[in-house]
Amino acid sequence: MTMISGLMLWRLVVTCVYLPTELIGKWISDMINWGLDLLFHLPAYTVEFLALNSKPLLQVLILPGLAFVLVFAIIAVWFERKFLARAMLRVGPYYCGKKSGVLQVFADFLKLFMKEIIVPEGIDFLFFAAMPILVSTVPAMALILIPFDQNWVLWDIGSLSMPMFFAIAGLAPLIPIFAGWAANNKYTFIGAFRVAYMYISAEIPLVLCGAAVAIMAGSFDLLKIVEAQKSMWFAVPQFVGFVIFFLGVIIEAERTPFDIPVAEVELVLGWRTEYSGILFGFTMMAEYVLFQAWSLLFITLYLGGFNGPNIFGNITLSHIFWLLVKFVILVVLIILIRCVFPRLRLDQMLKLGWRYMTPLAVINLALVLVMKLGGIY
Amino acid sequence: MSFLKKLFKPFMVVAPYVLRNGQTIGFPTERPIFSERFRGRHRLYLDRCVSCNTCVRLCPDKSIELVEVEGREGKFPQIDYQTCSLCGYCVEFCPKSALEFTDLVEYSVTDRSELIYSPERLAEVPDIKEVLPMLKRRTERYLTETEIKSRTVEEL
Amino acid sequence: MSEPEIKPDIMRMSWGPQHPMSGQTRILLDVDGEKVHRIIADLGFTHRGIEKTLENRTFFQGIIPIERMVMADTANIGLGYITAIEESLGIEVPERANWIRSLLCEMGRINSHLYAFGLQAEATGYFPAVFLWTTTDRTVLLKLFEELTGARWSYNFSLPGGVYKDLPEGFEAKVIEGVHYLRRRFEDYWTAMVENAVFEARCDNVAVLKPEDAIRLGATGPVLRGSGVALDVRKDEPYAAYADLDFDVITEPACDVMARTKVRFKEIGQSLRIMEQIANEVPGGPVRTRVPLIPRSKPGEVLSRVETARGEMDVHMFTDGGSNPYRVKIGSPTLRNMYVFERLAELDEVLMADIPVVINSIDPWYLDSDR
Amino acid sequence: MSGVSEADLAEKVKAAHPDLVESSEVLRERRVSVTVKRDGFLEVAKSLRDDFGFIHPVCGGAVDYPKESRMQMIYYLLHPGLKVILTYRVNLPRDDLRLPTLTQVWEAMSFHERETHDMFGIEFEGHPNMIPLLIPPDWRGGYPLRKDFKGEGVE
Repeated sequence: MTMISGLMLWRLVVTCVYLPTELIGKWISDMINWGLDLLFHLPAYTVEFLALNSKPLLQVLILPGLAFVLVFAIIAVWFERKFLARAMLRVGPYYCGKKSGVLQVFADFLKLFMKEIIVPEGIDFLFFAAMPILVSTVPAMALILIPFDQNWVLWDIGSLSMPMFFAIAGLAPLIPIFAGWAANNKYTFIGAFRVAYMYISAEIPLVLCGAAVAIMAGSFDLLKIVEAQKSMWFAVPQFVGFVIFFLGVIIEAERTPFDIPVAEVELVLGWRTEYSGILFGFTMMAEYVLFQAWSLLFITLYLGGFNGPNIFGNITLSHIFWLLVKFVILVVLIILIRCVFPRLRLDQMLKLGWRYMTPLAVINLALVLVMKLGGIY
Repeated sequence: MSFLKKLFKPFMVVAPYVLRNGQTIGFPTERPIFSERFRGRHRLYLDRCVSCNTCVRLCPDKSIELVEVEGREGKFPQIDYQTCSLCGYCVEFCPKSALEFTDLVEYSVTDRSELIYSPERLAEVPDIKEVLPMLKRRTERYLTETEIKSRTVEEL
Repeated sequence: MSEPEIKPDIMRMSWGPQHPMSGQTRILLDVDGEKVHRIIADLGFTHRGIEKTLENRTFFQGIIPIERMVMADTANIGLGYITAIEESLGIEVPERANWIRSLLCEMGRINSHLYAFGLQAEATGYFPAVFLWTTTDRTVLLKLFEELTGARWSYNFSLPGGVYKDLPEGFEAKVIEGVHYLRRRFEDYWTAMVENAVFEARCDNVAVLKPEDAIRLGATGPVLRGSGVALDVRKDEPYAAYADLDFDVITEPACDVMARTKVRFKEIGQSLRIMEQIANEVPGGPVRTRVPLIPRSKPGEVLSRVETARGEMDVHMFTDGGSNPYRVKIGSPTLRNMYVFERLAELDEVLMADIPVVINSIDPWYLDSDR
Repeated sequence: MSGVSEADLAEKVKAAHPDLVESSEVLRERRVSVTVKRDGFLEVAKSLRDDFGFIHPVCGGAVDYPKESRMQMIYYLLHPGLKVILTYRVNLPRDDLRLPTLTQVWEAMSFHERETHDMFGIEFEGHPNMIPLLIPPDWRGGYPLRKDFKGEGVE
């Protein structure tokens, strides 16, 4: 103990004993008053709160927000297992949930929840555990930019919406790289570098095609892009861009012809090898969130977003309906591709990315410029 | 353009497979019909066996042993299913054909010593309903034009 | 295992026994980035000392351990030992038994090749369609095995002196129906696998093994025939009923992984042709000659060769007059192919993502190489 | 393949190295057996490969004769053209089991030699990579396939 003089001792006693009691007393009384007041006015508060911002609350919780992401992840996992099972001439999850296996996904999540999280030695646990949570939430942020209807955009930042989407979705690949590095294991290390190779070669063609669509629509705002496609979807004039973006979606979502970072055959599970328990559950969910974000962008850019005949009377409802229909068809098609094609090698995928997709994206951009200046479209 | 053909042709061939229903059997509730030569668990006829020791000498895995049975004189084979590989020598070359195969395969146990079947246990074979209580149907597999179908033969 | 030393700035990856791709063995890869410099196969995880057990088993009892060496096609493996016993003891085999043995061998070959396709599809990236088609289509063959022999996998149906029992009545019609069904199925396999752009990209000119290298390194079976060398024991030294069955030996000039897959495809076509011939023209007559259950042998030695699905298996049996063989030397096809696999890293540039595809083009069965 | 070619093949091998080759006879159709003394082992092997065309190595193994206190090492070679298997043997006294390695002649024999070294204890001089093949690395026991093996390595 270092030497303390008498005066400091006295001052210490005063600060430690007298002041807190006086402060704490005032603080507790305020708490009590606030609680009583709230309790008394609670019904009025909630009603007023709900009335004021019911729509954003609905958006955040239900449609482009939390429920949409979770429900899609759950249904997609179940659907993919049943769908692939049929391609493999078998039945798929059968016993949970009366022969349809619907509860299988909940059973899996519960099992993962119960499982012990095995942490390898000599790693920084906080960094290691943060990655799976980040990898499943960051792509979900990109969803809020997708327009579901004229005024149904959660984060309406006008002409900044497409670049912001690319920024957030571009951030998503960084996290597996950190996760691979954090797990201190040879397989994850190589898996992490494969993620890096793959995403760089896939991002550039995507951004170029996005720019081409923006030029044709006249603005970077996703809402205006969708309105520009009222008469004709952009997939028709920009077919080259359409094909490249479709391949881009499969690459970004790490679906089968390109799920090279998580190649179970060689790398055990790529960057996800060292995760177990609920952390592994998050990485499993992350795969579907990224897939959802990119395919929704693909629909807004090329397949005319929420345009569609007004069949429900209420225009918003039918717009949302059309967007979800296109989304389901696209998801089924991409899952079907998983039944048919094996996995490409990394160098073949890079060759595809750099030698074919990037030049074609530039050509597509040139074509669009020619169309735009020539006034054809 | 052959590259594009190689992309779309497998797609068109494999994609319709998704519309078929599965060709697997739901095990505990369904059970296939086995052929009559099927090699399942043995059945011992105590009165036929003359304890001539042929099966003990012939068994490649040395899993048969002659054991006393109270109430009868002479020794009778006791089969240890931990090492028996169901090769069928004891059934084929028994001079009195006292051993034969049944079509019971579900004899997994939790405690290994239960796998050593005494002659009495070999003599009586439990009915399939006791072994598999959840069994509902016996199915038979047959080939159609493009897939293997299963047809319910016997509703239990 | 004292492993060979590692060169600087090269990472040694170990695809141990607990790796989704490696089966029951450990493969050490010296990897620089994605390029593989050196492959070291560390076998012996499933060594059960079969050659030692055979020395204290009688001739009849020895068939069971040998048939467990390769579970995929037990008929071919068991036949190697049985023909050796028959030759050394001078046992005559009736004509009909020979034909039934050939039928079993060919059904085992198709079963084993189907198993190889399943693993090959799984190795090129989880390719659910073909991987589980093979499992479903194998039930046709397993049903035929079960009807003929009573067991689905490890049926020891042939014995010194012939075969257990005769064909059940109506069996030939079932065989022909199975052959037609499998032929239709293989059109789908061909388009789904060989004519699949991504599968072709993964398999074309990968791990090329030139014919003179294949012979020099002692490759065998589809690996050798995939490099254009027509060596097939069924044609060179006909055993069972292969002398009077007409089929042709398949070779592919391309020498790469795709060629080996095509060789297996066409060999299945030939096996189906053989099965049809046997089902139509199997001669009548007895099925087994009386043989003492524990025969005594004459001093001497016999070397018998058999063409299994993975290659040529040689059984060299020395007998000293006792009821047990004195020494049985088994030349296993997988051990020879595993050496070729080790040298492939130097013969042709192999990437790390190719290793699973190359291993499965060689179709190893580690219980066979470890004996 | 007419039987004649095997007989004259055996004769030619005997004629080529009269002093080194102890015996070379035809066991059966397509089976030629050549037994060689230890010192001429490598030289005859090279000539078998180069001028007699046995370029396809099949496998290699040993047989233990404790009563005659000798061990016989056998290499199996296939002639791709004549489709004849030649068993190339050498007898070794049981107390001094040394043999020049044949990986210089047929590279594929390296696995078989490693296995024979594990099982019988024959020393192959000059083998590039002599580490145990089938035996676990921490094996302390004797050589399993020898006739006088009593299971020492197994606790």
